[in-house]
Amino acid sequence: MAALTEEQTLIRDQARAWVTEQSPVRKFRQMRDEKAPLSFHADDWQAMIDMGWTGILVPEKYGGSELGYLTLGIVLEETGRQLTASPLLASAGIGAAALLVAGSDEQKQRILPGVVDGSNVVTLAVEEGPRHDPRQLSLAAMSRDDGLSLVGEKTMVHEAMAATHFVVAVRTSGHAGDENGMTLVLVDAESEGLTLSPLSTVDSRGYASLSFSDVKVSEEQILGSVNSAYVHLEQILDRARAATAAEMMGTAAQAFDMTLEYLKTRVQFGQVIGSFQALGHRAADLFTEMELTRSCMEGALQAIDAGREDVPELCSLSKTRTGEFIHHMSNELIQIHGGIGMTDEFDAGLYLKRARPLEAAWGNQAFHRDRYARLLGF
Amino acid sequence: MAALTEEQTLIRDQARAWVTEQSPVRKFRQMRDEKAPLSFHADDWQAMIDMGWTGILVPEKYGGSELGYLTLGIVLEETGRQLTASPLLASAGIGAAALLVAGSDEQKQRILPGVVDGSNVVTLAVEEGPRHDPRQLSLAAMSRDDGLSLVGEKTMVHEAMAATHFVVAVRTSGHAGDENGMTLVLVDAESEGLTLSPLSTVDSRGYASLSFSDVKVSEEQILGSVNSAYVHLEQILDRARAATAAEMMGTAAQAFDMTLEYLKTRVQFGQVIGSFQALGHRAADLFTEMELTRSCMEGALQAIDAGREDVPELCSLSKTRTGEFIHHMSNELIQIHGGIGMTDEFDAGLYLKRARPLEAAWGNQAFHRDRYARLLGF
Amino acid sequence: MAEDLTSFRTQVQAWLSEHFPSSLKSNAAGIMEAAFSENGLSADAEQWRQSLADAGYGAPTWPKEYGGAGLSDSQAAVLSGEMANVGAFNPIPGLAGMGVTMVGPTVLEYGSEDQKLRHLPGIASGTVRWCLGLSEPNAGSDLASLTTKAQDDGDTWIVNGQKIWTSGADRSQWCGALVRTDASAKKRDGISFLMLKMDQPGVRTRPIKLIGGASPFCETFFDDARAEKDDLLGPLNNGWSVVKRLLQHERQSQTGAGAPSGSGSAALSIQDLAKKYVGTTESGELADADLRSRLTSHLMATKAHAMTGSRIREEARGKVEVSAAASILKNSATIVAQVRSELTIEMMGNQGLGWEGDDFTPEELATVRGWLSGKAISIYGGSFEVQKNIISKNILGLPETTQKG
Amino acid sequence: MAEDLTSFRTQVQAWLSEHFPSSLKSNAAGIMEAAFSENGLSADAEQWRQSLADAGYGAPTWPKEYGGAGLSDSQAAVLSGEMANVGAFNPIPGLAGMGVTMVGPTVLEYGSEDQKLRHLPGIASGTVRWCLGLSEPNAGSDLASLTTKAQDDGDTWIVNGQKIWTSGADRSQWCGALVRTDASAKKRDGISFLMLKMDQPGVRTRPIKLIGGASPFCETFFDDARAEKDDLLGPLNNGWSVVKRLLQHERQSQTGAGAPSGSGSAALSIQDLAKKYVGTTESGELADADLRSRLTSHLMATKAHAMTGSRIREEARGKVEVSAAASILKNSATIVAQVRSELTIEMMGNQGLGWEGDDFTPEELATVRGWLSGKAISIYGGSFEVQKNIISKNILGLPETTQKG
Repeated sequence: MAALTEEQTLIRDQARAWVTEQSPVRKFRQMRDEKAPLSFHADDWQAMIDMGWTGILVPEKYGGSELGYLTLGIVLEETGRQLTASPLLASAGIGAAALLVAGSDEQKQRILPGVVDGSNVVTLAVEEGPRHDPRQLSLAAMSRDDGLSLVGEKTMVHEAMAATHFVVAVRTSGHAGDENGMTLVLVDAESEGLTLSPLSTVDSRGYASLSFSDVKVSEEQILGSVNSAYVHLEQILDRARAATAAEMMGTAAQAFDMTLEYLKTRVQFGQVIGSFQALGHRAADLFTEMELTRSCMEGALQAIDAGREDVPELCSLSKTRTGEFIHHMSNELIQIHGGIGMTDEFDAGLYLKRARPLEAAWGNQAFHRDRYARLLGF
Repeated sequence: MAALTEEQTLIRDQARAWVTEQSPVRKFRQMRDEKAPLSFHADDWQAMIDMGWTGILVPEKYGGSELGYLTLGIVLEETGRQLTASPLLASAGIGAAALLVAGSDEQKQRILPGVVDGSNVVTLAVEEGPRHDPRQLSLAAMSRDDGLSLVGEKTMVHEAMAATHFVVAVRTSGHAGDENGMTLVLVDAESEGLTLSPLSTVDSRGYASLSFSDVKVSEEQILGSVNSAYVHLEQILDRARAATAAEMMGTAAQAFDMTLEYLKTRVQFGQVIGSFQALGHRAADLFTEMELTRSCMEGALQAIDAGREDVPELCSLSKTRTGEFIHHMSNELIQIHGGIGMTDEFDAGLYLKRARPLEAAWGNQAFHRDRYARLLGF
Repeated sequence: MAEDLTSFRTQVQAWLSEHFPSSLKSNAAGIMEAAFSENGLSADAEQWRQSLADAGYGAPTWPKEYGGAGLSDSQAAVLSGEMANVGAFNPIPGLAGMGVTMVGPTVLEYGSEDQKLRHLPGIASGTVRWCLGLSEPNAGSDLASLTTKAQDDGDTWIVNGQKIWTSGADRSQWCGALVRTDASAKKRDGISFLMLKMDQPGVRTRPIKLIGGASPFCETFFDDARAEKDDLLGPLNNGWSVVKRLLQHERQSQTGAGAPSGSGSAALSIQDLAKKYVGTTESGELADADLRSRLTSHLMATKAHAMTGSRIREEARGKVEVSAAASILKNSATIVAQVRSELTIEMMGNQGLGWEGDDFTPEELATVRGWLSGKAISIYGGSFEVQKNIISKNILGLPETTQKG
Repeated sequence: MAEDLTSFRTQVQAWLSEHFPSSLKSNAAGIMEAAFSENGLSADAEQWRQSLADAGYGAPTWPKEYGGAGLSDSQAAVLSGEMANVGAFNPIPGLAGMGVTMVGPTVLEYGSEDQKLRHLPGIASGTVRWCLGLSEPNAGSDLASLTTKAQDDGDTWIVNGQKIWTSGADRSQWCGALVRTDASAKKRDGISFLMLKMDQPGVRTRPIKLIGGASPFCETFFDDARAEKDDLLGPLNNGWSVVKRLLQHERQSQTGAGAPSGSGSAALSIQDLAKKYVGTTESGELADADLRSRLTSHLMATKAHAMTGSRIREEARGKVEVSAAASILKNSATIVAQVRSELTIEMMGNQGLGWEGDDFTPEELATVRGWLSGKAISIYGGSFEVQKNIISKNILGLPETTQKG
C-alpha cells in the first residue's frame, strides 16, 4: 500500500468498515437474486454520496473535495473487495473524469455539482463492437442547424440504466479506424430517439446497449472541439483504466484473502492444505504477483494526480498487470477451493464472474501490451 | 515411444548401448577441452558409419537401407542423450535429405553412396543473418557460360569443417525476401574462392561461416531447377527440423533423467529433495510436457515417412514443442541441481549450452508458432 | 474371425431394420431430453428401449444371463457402427445413470451371483437408474476420510451421514455408497461399498446449483436409511479396493479433450471463430498478434494431446493393462479444455460476457456457461493436484510425501 | 540539520580536490582490474586508497576508532554523491572482499571490543581481504546441516572440513567460517562463527570453474587448520544467529534487478537491441510479433519490480526494520534478470550463441556469459524455492511443512 496521508488513511478505514458492515458481498448476491432493475441498492448509493465519495475527483468550486485519483482508488479497492454495486466507478470516477478532461467551465458547473450530490449520474459510452477499440467509432453525428443529430449504437455502457447523462464518443467526420473526426457529446438520458436495452451479463452488473435514432444534440452539449476528441478520449480512457484497475485490485485481493484463509483452515489428508508445499508455493507466487501489481496500480493513479507525462504507459501497465493478476487469482480461487468453489451458494464464483468483464473493460491485457509496446516505440 | 518395428527396436537398443558405452557425454567433454578441430572424434564417426547409420535415409540403390526418418530419429535421440558429436545429423540426415528432395538421379548416384560410406560429408548452408529466415537470401549467383558464379556469405553452417560438399541456397534472381529466384547448388568444399572460418559457439559444436568469392559452379551442380528452389528448400528444412527435434528430444530427455535421479538421491533438510511436493509437482509437469512433446516429435517423422500432406504443420509443431521443452527442461536441470549444476565439471551446463543453439536451429519457437498459424490460415 | 463379424454384421442390420423406429433417427438429444422431462420417453422410444433390452444390446458386452448380449469387443464395435449408420442411438446407458458405465462393471467384478442377478438386468434394460455416493463435504480429494457410517442392526444396515456431488441422485432408484463400517480401523480400512434404495424415508436429496447454473449434482442425506444385508458389494471393510476400481473407470472416461464447449458439429474452429470476432490484417493474420501467439500455442497443445492419445493407443494395442500415461492425459485434457474456454471468451470480447437474453447468440451464452462449468474438470475425477501427485509418485517413483488434492 | 550537511559537503569537496588524483577519474573498472592483476594498484590508486583510509572514508559509517569516519547515513550519502560528482570511486569495499559489506557489520554487532580493534581497521583500510566459509557440498540451502568442525585443543581451535562457494578465498587473508563446535547438539545449535587466517598450512583453496567460465568461487579445504581462541565471533554454539544476520545483509544486496548483463552505460535498451537484431515492420513494430509480446511482458515486469522497490522504500521511510516484502523482491529481481538474459540471446539469434572469437561482438559474448552465470541468481543467497518457503511461512503464515531449498 502506498504511503498514505492521514486523510487517505481515514477514508480507507471508513470505506473498509462501511463495505464490510453495510454492503458485504452477500448484499451483492441478494441484489443479483432479486434481479434489481438498477443492479445496485439505492441505499448503498446514497450512503456513498453521503460519505462524500462522489466528490473525490471534483474540484471544490464544483462541490467536490478534489482529493484525487489515488484517493478514489483507495475507495474503489474497498468496494471491489465486496463487489459492492453502485455507479461510483462509472459516474463519480469515469463520468466525472470525462467532464474534467474535456468539459468547459460552464459544462462542469452545469453537471458536476449534480454528480457530487447524486442527482446526476454520468457515464461513458464508447464501445461499439465486441472488443475495445476507441478508433473504431462509427456512430454518426450529422450537422444540424443548432448542433448534431446522432444515429447508431453503443454497447456495454456501464450503469446506463441509472444514468442521467451519457458522454458519447461520436464520429463527426472520417471513417471507423481514423483518429481524426471524433467528437465527444453529452447526451441527456431522456433524449428523444434514445433507447436503452439492459444487458444480462455474467457479472450481474448494470450495463446496457444504447440505440440512437436521430438524437438531437445542441452545441452546448459538445465537450471540447468538434473532430478532434481523440486526445481527450484517450485521456479519459486512461483514467477509466486506472480507476478500474483499483477496483480490480480490491476484487483480486479479496480473492487472495479468501484463498489464504481456506488454505489455513481446510483439512485434507489430516493436515490443513496450506501445509502442502506445492500449495504454499502457489500462494507465495500469488502474493508476489499481488504486491508487484499493487505497485503498478497505485503508481498509475499517482501519476495522474501528479500530471506526469508517462500516464499512458502507466495506465496500460496497470490495466495489464491487474488483468493478469485477477485472471490468475480468480482461477486459483476456484481451483484451490475445489468442489465447494464450484457451487453457486459459495462466493468464489461471483469473483470469477466479475473478473473477466473487468479484464475486458477499456482494453484487455493483449490490447494494453500492444499499446505499451507502441508507447515505448517498438 | 512410438510402436516400433522389430528392426527399429534393435537399432534403438544398439544405439543406446553404443552411445552409453563408447561415446558418453564425457567423451564430448574431452573433445571440447581438447578443442578438437573437427569438433568430433573420427573413431566415433567411423563407428556410426560401420553401424550403418549414415545410410538410414538413403535408398538401397544408392547404398543405403532406406529405413526412413523415424528410424533416423531413434538414433539421433540416443546420440542427443550423450551429446555425441559427429556429422550424423548434418550429413546423413539433412545433407542426404537435401539430395533426396532436390537432386536428380545422376546427382544422387554421384553423391549418396559416399554419404553412406562416409567419404562424402554433405551439409546445408542456408543462414545469412542472425535469425533463421529462408526467404532472406542474398548470396548472389551470377550466370556464367557454363554455370554460376557465387559471391556472398553463409553462416552457422553445421559441421562445415568436415564437409566435402555444401548444399547452398543462392539467389539467382529477385531480392532478399522474395520466395522466387532461389536456386540450390552443390558446392565442392575444395572450390576455389571458398573460405571457411570456424565459429566458437557456446555448445562446442562444429559450425563455420563460409565466404564465397567468385566460386564457380557448373550446371551439373545445380539441384533442381533454377529460380524455383523455395519449395524444395522448405521440404529440406522441414526434414532438418524434424530430425533436429529428435536429437533435441534425446538431449532433453537425458536432462530429465539426470534431474529425476538427482531428486531421488540428493538429501536436504533430512529428506531426499524429490519428496518435497513442490519439486514433485514440477517433475510431474516436466514429465507431462516430455510425453506430449515426444508424440509431436515422432508424429512429424512418421508423417514424412508416410508422405503425408501435413508435414509442414507437423514439423513446425515438433520444432516448437521440442524447443519449448528443452528450454524449460534445461533451465530446470540447472535450478534443481542448485550450486553443483553451475559448475563446469558437472554435466548440466553442457546440456544447457546445447539447448539454445538447437532451439535457434532452422527457426526457433516463435518462428514456428508464426509459421504454424499461417499454415492453419490465421 | 473376419467371417464371424461379417455374419454378425448382417444379423445386426436385419435386427435394426426390424426394430429401430425411423421416427427416432438421429435424435439422440431429443430422446434424452424427453426421458428426463415430465413426459418421459415417447412411445416409439420406449418400444426401442425395450427392443434393445430384449436383445441385450443396452449393455451388449455383459453376459446374457445378466441382461447383456455376451458380445465380444469387436462385435460390440460392429453393433455401434451399424447403429450409427442408421442414425440409431442407445439410450440405456443414459437412462441407467451411473449403472452401465460405473456400477455394472464393478458388480460384474465384485458381486455375488445373487447380486448380479438382482441388479444387472435392471441396469441393462435402462429401467433402474443408479447414482454413486462417494464424496462428502469433508472428504473430497481425501476420499478415505469419509464419515457416513453403516451399522449392522442384525437384519439391515442403518446408514447415517451426508454425501455430496451425487450426480443424478434426485432421479435415481438406487445408490452405490461408500460407507464406514468399522470406525476403529485405519482410514482406508473399515470402509465398505453398500447398495441401497433411494426411495425410502431415510434418504433425502437436494440439487446443487453451480456457478454455471443448474447441475446434475445433489447433496444426499442419509438419516437412518436402510440397506439390505446382502447388498454389501465386495468384502466387508474392504470397499477401498472397489472404489479404486470405480475411479479408474471414471478417469478413463475423462482423458479426451472433449468437444469445444457450446459448439455443435457445425461450429467454427476456434481459429475461424477468432477471425470472426477479432478480424484479420491485410495479409490474413489475426489482427490481435498477442492473442494469435497464445491461440497457436493452444492449438499446438491440442494437437500434442491428440497425438499422445493416438500414440498411447498404438503402444497399448493388444495389451490389456491401462497405460501408465493415462494420468498425463487427464491433466493435459484439462488444460486443453480450460484454455480453449478462456481463449474463446477472450476473443468474443463483450459478446463473451453474457449470462442470458437475446443480446447474445446461443453459442456465445453456451461458451460462457461452458467456461464456468469447465472449471470443474480440474477438480473432479482426480484433481489437477492429485494427478500430479500420482505422476510424481506412481510413475516417476519419487518418494511419498504429504499429499494434497 | 540541512546546515550541517551543507558544511559537511563543502568539507568533502575540499578534501576531494586535495586528495583525489585526477588520473583515476571515472575509472572504477580499471582500478579494480589492476588491483586483482599481478601488478596490484597503481601508485596513484594506492595513494588514493591510503587517503580514503586515513579519512575513514573506506567504510565511512563505521566508528572512527575502528577505521571509519563515524558518518551518519545522510553524511555518507553526501560523501558518495560528491565522489560521484568528481568521478571518484571507493575501491576499499572491493579490496576487502566480504569485509566491508558482510563481515564488518557483523563484527560491529557481535564482536568484542578486542575483536573490533583487531579486525575492523584492516577491512576499513582495504588492506585485509576477507572471504566467508558458509556452504558445504552437502549443506547448500540446508546450511544448518554443515559438518566442518572446530575442536578446542586448549590453545587454539583445530578446524577440519570443506567449504564450497567461498568467493575470493584464493585471494583472501582471512575467512569467517561457520563451524560445528558441538556435534551432539541439534542441527542449528552447536554451530559457531570462527575467524581464521587463510595463509597457513592447514588451508587449501581450489578455484571453481563455472558454466559461464572462470569464477570468483573456490572450494576451501581445512585440514587441521588453526584459529585463535579469541577469534570466535558471538557466543559459542550460537553461530546460527550470526549467520542469519549475515544472510540478511546478503539478501538485501540482491533485491535490485541489476544492470543488463554485458551492457555498459552506453548499451542500448533491450527494445532497441531487439529492433537492431530483429528489425521492424513498416509501422515500426518489432518484426517478430511473438517476441514483441513476451518482450513487453518482460518490460512490464521490470517496471513493476522497480515500482515495488520505490513503493517499499517510501513505505519504510523512517522505519528501521527491513520490510517484509524484501523476500518478494529477491525472486522478482531474479525473474527480471534471468528473463532479460533469455530474451536477449533469443533476439540475437545466431549472434547470441557465441563463446569466444571475433565473429561475435564483445557485447554479444558478454550476453552469453551473463546468461549462463545469471542462472546462479536463483540458486545463491536464498534459492528461488527457499524464498517461496519464506514467503509462504513467514509472510503468509501458512503452517510449516517439509521445506526444500
